[in-house]
Amino acid sequence: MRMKGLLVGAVLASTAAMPAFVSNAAAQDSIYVPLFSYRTGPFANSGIPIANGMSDYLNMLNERDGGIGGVKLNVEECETGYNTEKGVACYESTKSKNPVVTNPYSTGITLQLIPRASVDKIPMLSMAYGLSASAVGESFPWIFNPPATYWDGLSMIIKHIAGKEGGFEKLKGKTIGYIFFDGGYGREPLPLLDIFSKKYGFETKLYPVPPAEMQNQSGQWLNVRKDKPDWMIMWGWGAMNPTAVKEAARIKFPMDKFVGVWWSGGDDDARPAGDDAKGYLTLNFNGVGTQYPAIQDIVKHIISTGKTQTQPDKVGENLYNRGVYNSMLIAEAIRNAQKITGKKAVTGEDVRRGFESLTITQARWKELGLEGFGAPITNVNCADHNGHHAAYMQQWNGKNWVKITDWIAPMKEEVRPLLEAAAKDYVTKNVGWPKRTEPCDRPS
Amino acid sequence: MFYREAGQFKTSYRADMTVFPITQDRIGIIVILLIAFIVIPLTSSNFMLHAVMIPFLIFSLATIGLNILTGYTGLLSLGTGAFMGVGAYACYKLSTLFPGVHILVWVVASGFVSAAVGIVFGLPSLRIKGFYLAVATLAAQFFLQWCFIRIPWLVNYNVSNAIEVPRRTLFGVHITGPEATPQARYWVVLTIVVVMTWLASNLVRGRIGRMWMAVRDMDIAAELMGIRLLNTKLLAFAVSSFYCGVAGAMLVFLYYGSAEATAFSINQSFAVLSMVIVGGLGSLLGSFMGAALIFTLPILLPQLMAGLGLPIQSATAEHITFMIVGALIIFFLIVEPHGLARLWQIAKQKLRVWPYPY
Amino acid sequence: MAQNAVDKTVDTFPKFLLVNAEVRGDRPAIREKDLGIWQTWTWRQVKEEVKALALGLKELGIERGDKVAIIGSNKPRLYWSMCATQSIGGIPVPVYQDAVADEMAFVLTHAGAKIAIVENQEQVDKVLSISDQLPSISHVIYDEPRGLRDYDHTRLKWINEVQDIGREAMASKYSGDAWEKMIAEGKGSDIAVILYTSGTTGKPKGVMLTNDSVVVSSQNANAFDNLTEKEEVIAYLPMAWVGDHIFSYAQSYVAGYTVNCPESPETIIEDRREIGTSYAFAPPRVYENLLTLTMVRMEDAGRVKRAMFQYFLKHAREWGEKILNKEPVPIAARLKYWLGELLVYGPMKNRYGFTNIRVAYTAGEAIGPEIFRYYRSLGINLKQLYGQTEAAVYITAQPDGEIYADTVGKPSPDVEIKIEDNGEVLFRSPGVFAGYYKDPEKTAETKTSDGWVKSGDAGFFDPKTGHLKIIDRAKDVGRLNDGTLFAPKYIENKLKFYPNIKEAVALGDKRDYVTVMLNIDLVSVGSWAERNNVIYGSYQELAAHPRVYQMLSEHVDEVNKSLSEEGPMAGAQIRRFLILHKELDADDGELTRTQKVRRGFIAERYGPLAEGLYNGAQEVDITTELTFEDGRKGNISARVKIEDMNAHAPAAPMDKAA
Amino acid sequence: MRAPDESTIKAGQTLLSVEGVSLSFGGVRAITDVSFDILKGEIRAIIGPNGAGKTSMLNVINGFYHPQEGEITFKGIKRKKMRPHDAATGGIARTFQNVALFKGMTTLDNIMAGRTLRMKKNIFWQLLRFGPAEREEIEHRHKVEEIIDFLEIQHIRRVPVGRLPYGLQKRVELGRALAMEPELLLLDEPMAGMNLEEKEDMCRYVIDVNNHYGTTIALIEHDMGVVMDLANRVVVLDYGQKIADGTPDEVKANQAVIDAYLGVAH
Amino acid sequence: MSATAAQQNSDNILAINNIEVIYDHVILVLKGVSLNVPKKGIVAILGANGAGKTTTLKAISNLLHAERGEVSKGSIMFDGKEIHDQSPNELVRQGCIQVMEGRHCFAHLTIEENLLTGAFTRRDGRAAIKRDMERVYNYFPRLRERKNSLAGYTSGGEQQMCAVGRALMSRPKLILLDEPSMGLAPQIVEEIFDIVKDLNDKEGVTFLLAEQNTNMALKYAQYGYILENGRIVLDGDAASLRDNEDVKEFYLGVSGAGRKSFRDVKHYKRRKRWLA
Repeated sequence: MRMKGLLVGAVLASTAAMPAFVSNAAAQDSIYVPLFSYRTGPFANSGIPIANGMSDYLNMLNERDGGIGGVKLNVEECETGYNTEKGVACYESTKSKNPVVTNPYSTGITLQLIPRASVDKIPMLSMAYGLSASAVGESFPWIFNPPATYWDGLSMIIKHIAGKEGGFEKLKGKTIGYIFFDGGYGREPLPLLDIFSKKYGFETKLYPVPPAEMQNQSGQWLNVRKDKPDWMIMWGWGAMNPTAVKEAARIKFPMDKFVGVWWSGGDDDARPAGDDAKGYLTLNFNGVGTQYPAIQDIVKHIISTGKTQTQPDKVGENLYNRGVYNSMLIAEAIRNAQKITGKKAVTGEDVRRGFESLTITQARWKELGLEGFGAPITNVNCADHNGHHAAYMQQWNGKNWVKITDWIAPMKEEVRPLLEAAAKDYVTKNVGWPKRTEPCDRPS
Repeated sequence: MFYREAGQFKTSYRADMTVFPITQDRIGIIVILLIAFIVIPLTSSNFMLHAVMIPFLIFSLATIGLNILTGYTGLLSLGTGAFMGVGAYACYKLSTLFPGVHILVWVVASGFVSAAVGIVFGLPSLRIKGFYLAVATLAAQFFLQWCFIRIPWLVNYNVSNAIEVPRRTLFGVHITGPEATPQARYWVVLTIVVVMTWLASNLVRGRIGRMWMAVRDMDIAAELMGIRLLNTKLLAFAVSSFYCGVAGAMLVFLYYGSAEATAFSINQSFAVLSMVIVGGLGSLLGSFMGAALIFTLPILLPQLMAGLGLPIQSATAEHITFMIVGALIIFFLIVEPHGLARLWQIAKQKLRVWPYPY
Repeated sequence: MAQNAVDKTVDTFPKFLLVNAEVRGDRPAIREKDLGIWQTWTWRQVKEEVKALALGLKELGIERGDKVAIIGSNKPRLYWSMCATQSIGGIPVPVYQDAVADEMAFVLTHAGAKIAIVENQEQVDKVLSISDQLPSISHVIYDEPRGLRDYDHTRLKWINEVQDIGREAMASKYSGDAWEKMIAEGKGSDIAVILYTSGTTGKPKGVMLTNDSVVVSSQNANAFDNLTEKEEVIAYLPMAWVGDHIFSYAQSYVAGYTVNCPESPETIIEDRREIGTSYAFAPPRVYENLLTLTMVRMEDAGRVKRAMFQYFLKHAREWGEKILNKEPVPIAARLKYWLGELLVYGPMKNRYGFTNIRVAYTAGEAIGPEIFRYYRSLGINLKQLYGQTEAAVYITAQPDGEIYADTVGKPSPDVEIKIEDNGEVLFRSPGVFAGYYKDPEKTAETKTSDGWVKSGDAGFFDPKTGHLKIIDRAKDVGRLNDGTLFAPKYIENKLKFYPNIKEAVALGDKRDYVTVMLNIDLVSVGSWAERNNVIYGSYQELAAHPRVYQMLSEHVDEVNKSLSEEGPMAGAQIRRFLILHKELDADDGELTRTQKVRRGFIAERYGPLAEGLYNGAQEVDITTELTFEDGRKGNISARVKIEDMNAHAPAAPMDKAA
Repeated sequence: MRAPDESTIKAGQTLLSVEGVSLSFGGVRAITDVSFDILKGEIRAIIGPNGAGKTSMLNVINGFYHPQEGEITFKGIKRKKMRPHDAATGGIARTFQNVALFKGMTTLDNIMAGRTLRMKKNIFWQLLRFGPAEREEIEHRHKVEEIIDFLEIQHIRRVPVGRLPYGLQKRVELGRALAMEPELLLLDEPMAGMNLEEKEDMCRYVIDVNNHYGTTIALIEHDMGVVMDLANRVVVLDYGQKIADGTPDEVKANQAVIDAYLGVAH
Repeated sequence: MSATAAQQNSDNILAINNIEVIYDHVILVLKGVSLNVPKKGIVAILGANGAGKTTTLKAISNLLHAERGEVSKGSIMFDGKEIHDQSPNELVRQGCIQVMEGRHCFAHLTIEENLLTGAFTRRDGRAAIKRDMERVYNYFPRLRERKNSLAGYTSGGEQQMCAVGRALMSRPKLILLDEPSMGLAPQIVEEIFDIVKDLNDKEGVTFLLAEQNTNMALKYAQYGYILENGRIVLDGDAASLRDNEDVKEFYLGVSGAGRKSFRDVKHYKRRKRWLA
C-alpha cells in the first residue's frame, strides 16, 4: 500500500508542478490556440501533414504579422495519437489555459467533447468532420463544422457520378459500392446514401472496414470484384486510404470510377500505388500546391527559417494545405471576434461569435493571399454552422492531384432536413440538452 | 524501517485475518484514503482529476477484474475490452430504457449483464486452458465488438453509432454529462472503486478466493478437495466480468461522456492485460500499480516534460514517453518478473527486517 | 497497586488471585501463543481455571503441606498449578525442566512430592523412568497429551481431566465458596514455594520462601519501578528459578499485570517481538546473544547500511545514555539522535521486541560494560540488580538515573546490607527465606539468628556512588602460590565480555600462575570465520583452528594488559590458555541450570587439560564423556593445544584512575 | 481433528473394497484383475516395484482413473467407477507422490482449502465477510490451526508452499488432506525423499491420525522399515497384478515378494 | 581428513569455499558452506529436507537463478578454475553435470533420444557418441531393453537410470547427483548405487551426491558432509560418520538397542549435540 502512497505523492508533486507552466501559458498578452494533432499512431500518415499545415500557418501569422490584430498567438500542439482517451486528456490539459477554440481533429474526440463545449464555453471547430448534425446552430451553438458536411460531400459525389453517367436518371439500375471506415465517421453518410439510392434507383453495396482491419481489405475488395459495382465511393482515413487504393488497383477496378471523400485524398494516400492509382478521384475543398502567396509566406517565414517540423517538399501537398485551411478558419474567427468585440485578447465566447459571423468572400480570399484556394464562405451564421459550401473533384495523375472540375455545390435541400432531424434526435436522446441561450450577432 | 511491529499481537483469529494485520499498514491505508478522498480532489487541477485520476481508478478496477480471472484463477483472457464494453452498452441501454432509476443503480446492474455474458464465454474454460482459452476469449472480444458496431439497437439507432451519456445527478449534484464537475465524478468513481476493491479483497481472502487459487495452482488436487472445476471457473468469469463491466460503464458514464465501439477494442484488452502483468498476477495492490504505470505514466510524463520547460514537440514528447514507459515496463519485468506488487512486497519485507539484511 | 501495598490482609497469592478477579476481572492475566494466536485468559477466567484445578488436586489427595512438583517450560496451566496448589495449602516445587532424570530424582525425592504436574511426553517419560525411586508420587499430571494416549493411565492424568474432577467436586462436595474458604485459611507465614538452587557445588538445596517474603519483595519491586497492571512481560526463564517465579508469577499477581508464555523455546525472540514487553528481565547471556546476533547480521548487510548503522551507533554511544538519563544535551545531538532513532535505534529495538520497554533488568552475572551501554544508548532503560533465591530476588537494584555498568545498585526497599570483614555481603530483609528444606544445618550456616543472611559473595560499597559492587563468590577468591590475590570470576568476566568468548574458566588458586580454559562463541566466531575465509566443519575444528587461537590470544593479551593496570590484580595475569574442544553444558554438569560455570567440577573433569596447563605441555589428548538428556552416554576425543602468554609489567595504578 | 466419527461403518468392517479391477491406457495394462479390501481403522500398505501400478490403484480409488473392469465398493455402495467429487464428499482424501499442493498459496490457505467442502456461506456473505462468513472462516481457521499444531508446522504458516523444502511440502499436503476430515486417507509415498528424522515425524503423524481419529489409511511406501512397523496388512503389486496380501510378516517371508521386490530378505 | 586438510589437497576436482546463498534477496539458505570433492571420489551430502543440499548442488551447477537465488559470497572452484559466472551448459562442456532431483527426463522422447540429448554439448563426432551410448547401455542393461520406449512411460527406476545415463553422455568428470534414491524401490536403489560405484571404479567418474538415504550413501561414499539449516555441522569419512552417536541416532535409526521401531517414535527429540 505504501507504493501507492509514493505514487500519490508523485502525482501530487506533478499537480503542484503543473500550475507553474499553466499560468505561464495563460498570460493575457497572447491568444492561446491549442491544436490537437496526431503525429503518432495508426493515423499518423494523415495526421502529420495536417498538423504541419495547421501550425505552420498560425506560426507564419505570428512571424509575419505579429499575430492577429497585434496579439501573438500561443500555438501549442497536443498529441492525441487519434486516441480518444488521449484526446480527452488533451482537452483537460489545455482547458485550464483559456483556449479560444478546441480543434480536436478526430470525430471520436469531437463526439466526446461536444457536450462539454457549451459547459466550458470553448467553441469547437470540427472542419468538415465530426457530428454532421452539429451544423444546426440552434442546437449546437458552440460547434462549427464548415465548409461542408459529409452529407454535402456525398451529394456532390453523386452529382459528379450523375454528370459522368449523363444525368441523374441514368443512375437507375447502376450499382454503387460504398467502402467505409466502420465507425461513426464512415457510417454517417449511410442514411443519405439510402435516400439517394431509393430516389435515383441505384443499388448500393456496402463494404465496411473495421478499424482494426484498415490495412487488410482484401476481403472487401474480393467482394467488390465479385459484385462489379459501376462506381466505388470511399469514406476512409489514415492507413485505410492507401490500402484501398492499392487494393482497387490490384483488382483492376477502373480508378476513374473510384471516388473518395476529402479525407481520402492525401498525397500519401495515392502515392504508394503510384501509376496504378492514376485516375483516382477525390473531393477536395482546398487548393493544392504552393503557388498561393500565403503559402509562399509560410515557406519564407517558417520553412526556410527551420521553425517547423515540415519537410520542404511536403509543403503544398493536399493535406498540408488542408491544415492551412483549418488554421485559416481559426484565424478568421479570431479576427472577426476582435472586430465584433473591439477586444484584442479575445476569449472563447468571443471567438464563438467570430465563427458565427465567419465570411470569406472572393475578395477576402485574395486578401489572405489565398485566391482560389477555397470556395467563398458565405453561409455560416447562427442557424447554420456549416454553410454547405462547394467543393471540387481532383484526380491523381500519378504524381500530383489535379483539379478536374469547378466548384460543385452540394444538394443542400436534400441535406438540410436530414441535419435538422438528426439534431432533433440528438437533443431528444440527450435529455436535458440545453436550449440555446447564446445571443446571435448577425441577424441577417 | 518504519515498520515497528513489536507489541502488535493478535489474540483472536478475527484480528489475525484482517486485511491489514500490521498497524503501520492500517495507518498507511487510512492516510492514502484521506489523501484520495479529501486532499486530491481539493488540491488537484481538473486535468489531474479528469484526465489522470478518474481513468486511473477505472482502469484499476478493470485490472482487478482481469486479475481475478487471470491472476487468481489462472485463466488467461483477452476479452476484457469487450466485457467492459458489455457493461458500458448495458448501462446505456438500461439507463435510457428506464430513465427513472438512478444511474448508479444501472452502473452496478450493468456489471451483472457483463457477468452473465462472461459466464457464457467462460463455458469453454472447462475443456481448454492457457493460450487456447485466450483464443476463445479473443473470439468473445471480436464477437462482442462486432455486436457493438452491428446492432444499432445498442446505441438507440444513433447515426454516429456512439453512446451518448445522459445527464444525471446524485443528491442534486451532476455526476454524469458535461455539467458534472471532475470533483463530483472523481468522488463517485473513487467510492465505487474503493468499495469494490474492498469486496474483492474479502472475496479473494475467503473460501472462494482459495477455490480460485486452488484451481489455478493444481486443478487435480482442487477437484479432490471437492471443488467443482466448472462452477469455480465460471464464478471467476462472472465476478471478473462483473468488475470489468462496472469499469466499462464508469469509463463511459463518468469519464468519456460518450463512446464508440473502438473504445472497447482488443487494444483495451491488451492494455488491461499488461496492467495485470506489470502490476503483478494475483495481487489487488498490483492492479493499482499496474494501472498507474501503464495508464497514468504516459499521460503524466509529457506533462512533466512540458512542466520542466523542455522545448519538445508534442509528438516527440509522445515518442519519448513511449520509449520511457516501454523501457520502464521492461526494466520492472526484468527486475521483478512477478510484477510491481512483488517488488513492493520485497521492499516491505526489507523494511520490516530493517536494518538487518535478512 | 497502592491499594495492594496497604491491604495487609491479602497475604497469599491465591488471595491476590481473588482480588484480581474482583478488581480487574476482565483484564488479561496470562496469554499463551498457541494455535497461531495469543490465547488469552482474564483474571476472572484464571480464577475459574485455578479453582477447578485446585479442587481436582484436592480430590487426588493433596492436603495442606503436601508438595506438588511442577516440571516444564512456561505454560499457563503450570503457573495455574502453582496457585492451585497454594490455594489448598499445598506447596509447589518447580523443577528445572531440562534436568536429566537423575537430578530430577534427587529433587523429587528430597521434596517428597506427592504429585508431579508436568508439561509433556518428554517430562512424563523422565518421571516414569525414575518412578521406582519415587514412592511418594501418587499421580503424574500432564498438560500436553500428545503421544501419551497409549500410556498406562493408572497414575497418569491429563490436566483437563483433573479440572473436570475438580468441577465435579465443585458441584457436589465443594459447592459455594468452599474453595474461597480454603484460601482464607492460608496465612502469610505459610511456605509459598520451595525453590531448589542448583548451586555451583554440591547437591541442590530447597529454599523455602514464605508468602510474606515473596509478597513483600514483589510489592517493593513493583513500587520501585512503578509497575502497573498494564505491564506485559514474557515468561521464558525456567520456572524453577527464583527470577521467573518473582517476575512471571509473584509480581504479576501482586500488580495484576499480564504474563505471556511463548509458543516454544525456539520462538522466544519472535514472540517477545510480537508482545513488545514493557518490563523485561534477562540474564546477561540473553543480551549478549542479541547483540552478537545483531553484529553478525549487520556484517552481512550492504555497505551503506552498515556505515549508517556504525555512524548512528557511534552517536548513540556518545549521547544516548545522556538523553536516557535526561541530562542536558545540545539540540544538534538531539536531532541527530532523533534521526538515528528513526533509522537505527527504533528498528533495532523493534527487532529486539523492546519498542515498548519501560524497564529492563539484567542480573545473575556481571554484564559486559560495552553490552550494557549499547542497550542503554539505544534508549532502553536497562538496569542491573543483585539478588538471590534466599532473598526472594531483590537485594540491590539500580534506581532510575543512577546507572553504572560496574555496580549492582543500592539496597532495595526494606533491605539492609552489611559487609563482613572478609568482604562477604550480608543482607537482612522481610523477603529472606524461611530456611533450607530438610536441612537445618545449612540453614544455620547461612542465616544468623538475628536474620542476617550470608550471600556468599564478596563485595563492597563504591564510595563514590554508594552502590554495591560484587567481586566474586567469597569462597572462590583465592591466592596464587606467591600470595597474589586471585578472583577467578573477575578474570572470567573480563574475558567473556569479548563476543568471541562464550565461557571462560580461570584456574590459579594454590597454583603458580593463572590459566584459563575458553569456549568460543560459535555464532560470533563462525561469522568471523566466514568473513575471513577460515574453513571449518565443526565446532571442534573451529575451536582448534590456529587463527582462532591467534585471535583469542589477542583477547587474552588485552585482558592481561587491563589486569596489569589494576594494582592487586596485576599479578594474576593469564600465562597460559587453551580452547576447549566442546561447549560446556549443563547436561554434563559443567554448568549449573542457570548457566554458571562449575569451576571445580570442570577442573576435575578436564584433569588432563588442567594438568597440561601447568606441566608445560603444548598439546594434550583428552577423551570426554557426554551425557545425553535421555541418560545415554557418548564419547568425544580431541587433541587440545595450549598457548603461552606473556605478562605485562604492572602499571602504576594512579595513572589509570579514570 | 476429526469430528466424532459419523460413519456408518464400524471398526474392523470393510470400508472399501476393489474387486477384479483392471485398468489399461491405450492397450497398455496398468492393473490386471486386482482385488483387495481395506478395513475400517487399519493401516493398509500397498507395496511393489516402481511401475507396478500402485499409484494407478489409488487413482482408481479416488476416481481419477476409471477402470475398464471391476467394481469399487465404498461404505457399502458398489459402483463401477468413482468420481473425484464423490470420493471427496464420501470422505476420501489423498496425498500425491510428487506433491500436488497449491504452490502460490500459503500453508494456511492450502490447509484451509482442504475445508472447502465444509464451508457453506455463499458468495454474498463472502463479499461482505462479516457476520456468518467471518464466523465460518474463524471456525474453520481454528480447525486448521489444530492441524498445523498437530503437524508442527507453525513456523511456516504464512510461507507460500512453493518455497518450502520438499519434506515440509509433504507435511503440508498431509495437513490439507487431514483438513477434509477424511474417513479414508490415501498416502502416496508420504516418506519419499525424507531422511530418518523426518520419516520418524511422518510416522508419528500417521500413527496419531490412525489412532486418535480412527482414520483408515492406505499407504504406498518403499521404506520397508516403515511399512513393517506401521502397516496392519500389506498388499503387494507387481506388473499390475497382486502377488501377495497379508500381514507384514507373511509378506516379508513370501518368496514371490522377495523375488520381485525386496531383493534380499529384510 | 578434515575439510581444511582436504582443501590443501590439489587433487580436489571441486572445492567450495565458504559460500552463502540467498533466495529472493532476503532468505538466507546457505551460510558459510565449504566442501571438497577429491578426484575420482564419491562424496555424499547428507541432511534433512531444506538443509540446503539441493541448493548446494545448484550453486555448483549455477542453476540458482531460475529460483531467484544467488551465491552472494564465497567461491566455487572446479578443476582449479573459478566457475561462479559460468553458464550451466559451459559447465557441462567442462565436465560438471547435474542430475536433478525427481529425474527430469524428457517424457515425450524415447530413452535413446534422451540419451542423445546428453551428448548435446559434444563436438567429437557421431562415432564417439555411438560408442558412449554403447557404454551407457553396458552399465544400464535395462535401458537397452527399453531404448525405444517413451521415457514418460518407463518406471521411476528406469527414468533415474536414464537421467544418469544422459549425464554420462556428456563425458563428465563430475556428476552432481541429487536424491538418486527418491521414490525408488529398495532393489532399484541398490542397483543404481552399484552402478554409481562401478562408474566410479571403472571410469573414474567423480560423484557428489545429495541423499536422504544415509544408510546407502554412507555405504557407497568415501566421505560425507552433514548439512543442517544451511551449514555444515559435521563431516568426516564415511566410516567415522557411521560411528558418530548423533548420526546413528538421527540418520541411521540405530540406538543402543538396535533399530528403533517407527511405532515408538517420541513426540520430543533428543537434543542434537553435533557441535559438542
